[in-house]
Amino acid sequence: MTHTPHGLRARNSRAAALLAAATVSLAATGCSVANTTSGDSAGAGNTLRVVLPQEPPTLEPCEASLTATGVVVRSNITEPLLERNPTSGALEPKLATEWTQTQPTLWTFKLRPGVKFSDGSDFTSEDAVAAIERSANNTALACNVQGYVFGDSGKLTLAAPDAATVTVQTEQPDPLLPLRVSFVEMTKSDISTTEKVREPVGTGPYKIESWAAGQKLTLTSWDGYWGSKPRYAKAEYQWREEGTVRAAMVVNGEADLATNLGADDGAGDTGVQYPNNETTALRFSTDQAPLDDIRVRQAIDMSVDRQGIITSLFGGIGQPASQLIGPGVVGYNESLTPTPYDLTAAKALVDQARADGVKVDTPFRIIGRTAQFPKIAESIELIQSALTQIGLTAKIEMLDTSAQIKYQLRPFPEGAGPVALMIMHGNQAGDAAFTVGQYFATDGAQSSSGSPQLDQQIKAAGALTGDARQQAFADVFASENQDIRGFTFLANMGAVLGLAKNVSYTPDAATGDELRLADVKPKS
Amino acid sequence: MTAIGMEVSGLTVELATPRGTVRAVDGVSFTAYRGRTLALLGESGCGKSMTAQAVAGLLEPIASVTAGSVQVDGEDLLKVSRKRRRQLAGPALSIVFQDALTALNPVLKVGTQLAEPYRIHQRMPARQARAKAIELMRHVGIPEPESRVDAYPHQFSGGMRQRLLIAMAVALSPKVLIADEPTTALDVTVQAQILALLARLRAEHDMAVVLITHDLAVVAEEADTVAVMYSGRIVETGPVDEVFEDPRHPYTRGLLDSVPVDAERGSDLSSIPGAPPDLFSIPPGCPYQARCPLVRDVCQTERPPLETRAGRTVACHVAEGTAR
Amino acid sequence: MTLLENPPEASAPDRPVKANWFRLLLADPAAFVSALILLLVAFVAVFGKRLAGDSAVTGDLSLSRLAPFSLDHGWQYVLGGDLLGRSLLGRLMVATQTTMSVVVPVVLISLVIGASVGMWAGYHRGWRETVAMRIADVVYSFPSLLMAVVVLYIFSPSIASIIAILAITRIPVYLRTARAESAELQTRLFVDAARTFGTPSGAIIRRHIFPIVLPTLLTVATVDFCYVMLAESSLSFLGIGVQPPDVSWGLMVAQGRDQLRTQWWLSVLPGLAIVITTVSANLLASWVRIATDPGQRWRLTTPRRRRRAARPTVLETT
Amino acid sequence: MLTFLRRRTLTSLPPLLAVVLGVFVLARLTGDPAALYLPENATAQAREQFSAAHGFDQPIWSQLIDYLAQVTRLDFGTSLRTGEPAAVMALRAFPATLQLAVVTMLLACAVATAVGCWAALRPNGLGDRISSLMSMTAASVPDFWLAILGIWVFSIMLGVLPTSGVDAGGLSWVLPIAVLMLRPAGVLTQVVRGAMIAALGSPYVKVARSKGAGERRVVVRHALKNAAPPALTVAGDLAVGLINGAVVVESIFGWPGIGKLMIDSILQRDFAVLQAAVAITAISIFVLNIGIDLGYALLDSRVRQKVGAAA
Repeated sequence: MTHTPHGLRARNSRAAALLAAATVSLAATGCSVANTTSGDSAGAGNTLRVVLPQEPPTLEPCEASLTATGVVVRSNITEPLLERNPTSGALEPKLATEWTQTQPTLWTFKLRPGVKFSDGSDFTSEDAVAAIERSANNTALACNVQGYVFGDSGKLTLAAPDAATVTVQTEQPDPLLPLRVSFVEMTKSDISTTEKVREPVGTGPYKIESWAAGQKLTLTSWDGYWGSKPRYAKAEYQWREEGTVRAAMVVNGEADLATNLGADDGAGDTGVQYPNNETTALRFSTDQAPLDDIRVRQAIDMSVDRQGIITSLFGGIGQPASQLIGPGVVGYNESLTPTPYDLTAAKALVDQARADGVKVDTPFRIIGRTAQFPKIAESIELIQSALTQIGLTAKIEMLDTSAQIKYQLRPFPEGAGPVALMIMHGNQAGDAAFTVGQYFATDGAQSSSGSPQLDQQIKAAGALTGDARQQAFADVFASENQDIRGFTFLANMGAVLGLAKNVSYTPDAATGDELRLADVKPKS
Repeated sequence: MTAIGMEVSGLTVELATPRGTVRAVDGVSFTAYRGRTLALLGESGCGKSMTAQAVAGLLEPIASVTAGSVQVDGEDLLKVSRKRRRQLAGPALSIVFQDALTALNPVLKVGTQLAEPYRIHQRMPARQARAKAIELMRHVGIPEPESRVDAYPHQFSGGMRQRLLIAMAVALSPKVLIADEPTTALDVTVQAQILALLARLRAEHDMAVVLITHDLAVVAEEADTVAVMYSGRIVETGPVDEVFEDPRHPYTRGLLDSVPVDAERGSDLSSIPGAPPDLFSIPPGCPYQARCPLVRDVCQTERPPLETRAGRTVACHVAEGTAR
Repeated sequence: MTLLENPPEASAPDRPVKANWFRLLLADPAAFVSALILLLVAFVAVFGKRLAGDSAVTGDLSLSRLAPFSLDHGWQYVLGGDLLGRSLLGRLMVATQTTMSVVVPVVLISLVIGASVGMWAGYHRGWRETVAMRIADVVYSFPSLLMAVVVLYIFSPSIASIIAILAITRIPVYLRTARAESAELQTRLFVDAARTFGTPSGAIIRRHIFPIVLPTLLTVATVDFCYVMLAESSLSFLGIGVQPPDVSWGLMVAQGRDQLRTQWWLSVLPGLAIVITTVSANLLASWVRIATDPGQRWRLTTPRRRRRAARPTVLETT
Repeated sequence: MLTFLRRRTLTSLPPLLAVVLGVFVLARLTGDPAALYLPENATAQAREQFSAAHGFDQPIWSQLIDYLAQVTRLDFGTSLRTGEPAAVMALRAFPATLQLAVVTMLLACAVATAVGCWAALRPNGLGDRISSLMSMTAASVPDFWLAILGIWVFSIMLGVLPTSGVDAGGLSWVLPIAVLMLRPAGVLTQVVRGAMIAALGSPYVKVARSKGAGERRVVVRHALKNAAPPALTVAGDLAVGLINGAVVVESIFGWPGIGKLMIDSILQRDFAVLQAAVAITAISIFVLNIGIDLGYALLDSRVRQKVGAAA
């Protein structure tokens, strides 16, 4: 395979291109381009070219918890007061230098001095208050961050005692408040509170230079950024749906960095594997036969060949999962191990249930979201085929996001029947509270199982801090596996990042949600 | 006055069909004189149209000339190069087809089509060729040619279309004009006009006309010489008066007998009992034997040659001395 | 106008017709091979599931992505294994059935409905024609793939709904063809004659118009055959085609596209199946067109050498 | 002529309206987008709020009336996904697809005419057989498959073409057009071939030959013009079908066109954008159909007469 990176920069207008394409001189043009490009990628000079799976629908900072938006906005265009280190899990200062719980329900944030927005105005506590107000309390705007992080936090009362201080009053004592605030990107106080803003002004190292919708988004670094100047003067984002195409762009020298590749996308030696936040699992509706019997659910759990799926389908990327979060998230239970693959035992369990009068022959559906992760259809197919062998009847149904999400969120469709839903959960926040409340609590928005005892456990754990919190959530995961088995965990997923030879970057668990351009450096 | 226009000799055309090769035209010879009309007469399927197409070089790929020659002006049309053949198409020999509606290109103006011979052969500029086209239209009797030169074929009546087709054929004053059933598709009155036009043009351009028809009346009125074809062969030929007055071949006689005395123009040749032989199973000997009232043993074994005896040219074993 | 005023072969009706057809087929090697391929496809479509056996259904992950053209793992794996370690040959055979059970009904349904409505509309003209054509316009002016996507999101993608939506989007093709021909035919003398005898319009359409329109419709159907297979494949690309555990050629091509560079056989072989089948159908169709047309039939029998020598011209004259 | 255009436009209006209405209703049957646009743990109340804000809680017919009232003011609504006006998004994407489609169809027609004519000169000859086989194969290759293969071969192995995108000048056009034109070129070649065989066999071609016309003149002046109408019909249908191909090609090559916009809008239940995109597509298809009718008239005087008669 030859690598012929060429800096195919656009000079011709579209009309000229049209002409060129339609004429015979085409071949000649092709040769000259191929020949004039040298090994040194012309674009690299001072521009970082990133290719994403999809175009950001908007760059509205309060939507930054949406992957497609956040990956561009977060820490590039706008910045939060503090941010979580995806590796250690610790919160680190960003636009706030320190934060303290001055009272059980009152948090005080000290702002970094000398920070400016890219339009030259100063960043003050007034801006911070407006931004938090907009993301946390403004339900009319229906920001994704509002629902994702502040949905259960109650109303916040904000104040700016002086230009460098912000206080946040919560209704209940909230140990997670700093973590929640780390999701709020800082915007100017005059930002609209009634409409979303497609192109925000932020304090980040880059500002938006141009956005040719559908084609390309260009960010440029600006003088006056409070931190150290990023190594690339410009960043160009493009988007391609097919992983193979994204990989090809890096291999071919048309992009420096490609996110969300699969093992089979052909990144070759430009591919860098990394674990992402996501965990995949089958979630059972536990109220209908045959899934209402825990032995059946356990049997299903045993008939999933996790290692086989990871090796054969995921190309060796990912780890067999024992719980809904990965290591590194507060509450991860080290002692849980993935259920071993054992069809004989599974069949025995099913037979046992059948003997006890459980209607194990009742068909149920395995529902998956098309292209949610690479090889999802094949994975489900493999599981379904194993279930047939242990005497269960499962039908596969692949749905698009909009249709699948109806089964994922309460209230579930009426008359849905027994369903095993393939889910993929990513805990961006780094704390199990954002997982268990959603999925394990009987009233969780995405829960179809649970028990009163488990609810108790979850509630108690949420109020704790430190090691006790870690232990309590770890126990929650153990109890779920032991007593409920509302899930069959598949894998802690991983992904591949395509990285050009002359670029240096170390992906971490948050890379898919937040790609910090400042961390990307040219290789010397 | 009676210079030879075209001399066809031993023309043989074979067809490759699903069931083998058949001879559709078998050793046909005739001579067309300038200023005269030669009629090729026969039932449909007898090979007369095929003969015309072979002579004009317009055979379909299924058919091919396997023997014979077509001499026009000292050149054998069957031997010359394709390029030369094209150069001769028009000035030396041209053809008028039966169905003028399909023979005129529906999407081109008639003026364009009429001008084409001049454009091709004389490389005449468009304007000049157009003037020639108008002149041609007037020549063949189309009223108001200036305004109709830009019309399309479907805007003309059947008779006018046939005139246009003839005009196109005589544009370059060919030495030989083949008219393949030129009036079959027309009303009787229009037929007469077209035949009159042909006769006039023949005289004006001193053309040898080969008229292909199945219409005895047309032959009687228009032709000087007739060649009667049966099953791919000429069975009798001679001046029209002689042949029609005193047919020597039983087939010719059968044809003439089948026409009521007061027959109208256009009556068909269909009242001889029986049908022509299947081309695949032409019996040895005389092809007419199955329908011939005078059939003898020799007819079943020996093919009668086309021979001239006593001033009459007939292909029949029994014809000799059967004068009426 | 027929230049061979009596086509020689037409005058011998006593020859056995069937033998003649078979000879005509033999005379065109390409068509003959095509016919054999289509027979094989039909055979596999009917018996494939049984022949393929277990290896097409239950995978063996240790044989995942097995390379083709080796008999080490039995004949089933001669074309390699898929991601789940199932025999690709077996999968192709099973897929033949699904593919055909989508494509054939789609073509038949749209053919029957489109042709009936089209002939009816063309025969009666007037408002019936206008209404039918405007409805066809509506269906036709919305890109069929997008229509299929919208509809399949409403009714979840099952084989039945895929057949239904693809059939609907293809109806206008037949409707337009049938209408045009029938509108032309209804002015002809023999239809007039039938009408004056008081033959009901349904019978006229059936007896006089249908047989004449049929060859054209069949030609359109062959082309459509290919179109439907590709449309189904495009739907699979978008994730709303045939759903696992069912499998079609289109789905296999779509699912295998990621492996094009590493395990090419996963998508190339089913792709070849589509190409070979449609090319065969087209070749056979063009043979049928020639063989049923007396003016062209000679092409199949004239020796090749002669044909090349012949002047490039003129053929059908009707 | 003007009368013809006016009448044609009038008769085209009801189908156009039906398309827009059909899409409106069908799209809404695919479900309420609230769940897609709100965070996963949004409350039922938040969802109701969202539905009410965008009118999804109303019965379809009342939504439809509101929408039509809006459209008469040339307001096609706002995208749920991007917050931009739907019409702006559709109009921005449309030219990219139009350019792609026009170039593709022109090239496909050129290739089909050349190959089809050439093949028709010697029907069933070796050249005809090869070109038939190739055109049939071309028409039956899945486009997405070819696109990925093309990227692999021409971009990665040979390194002569960019993988995707629009900013490499003329070279960006090569792969998308090659992939997109394969099917139309294949189908059209077959149609041109068939029509040319028929035309070359007709008596007027014999007449032309009898006038001494050379091969070139016979093919170009006499046969081709007669063979054009059926090819034109099929070309029109294929042009409509290009939108299907555009969905796939635009997705793979990152071409910012309307096919991708439509499919994304369906996936995201971004109804306003879908409707705007469908409306502009449907209008362009009707314009195309009228253009084809005019093309007939241009080619064939018999049709021209009818068109003229309508005036």
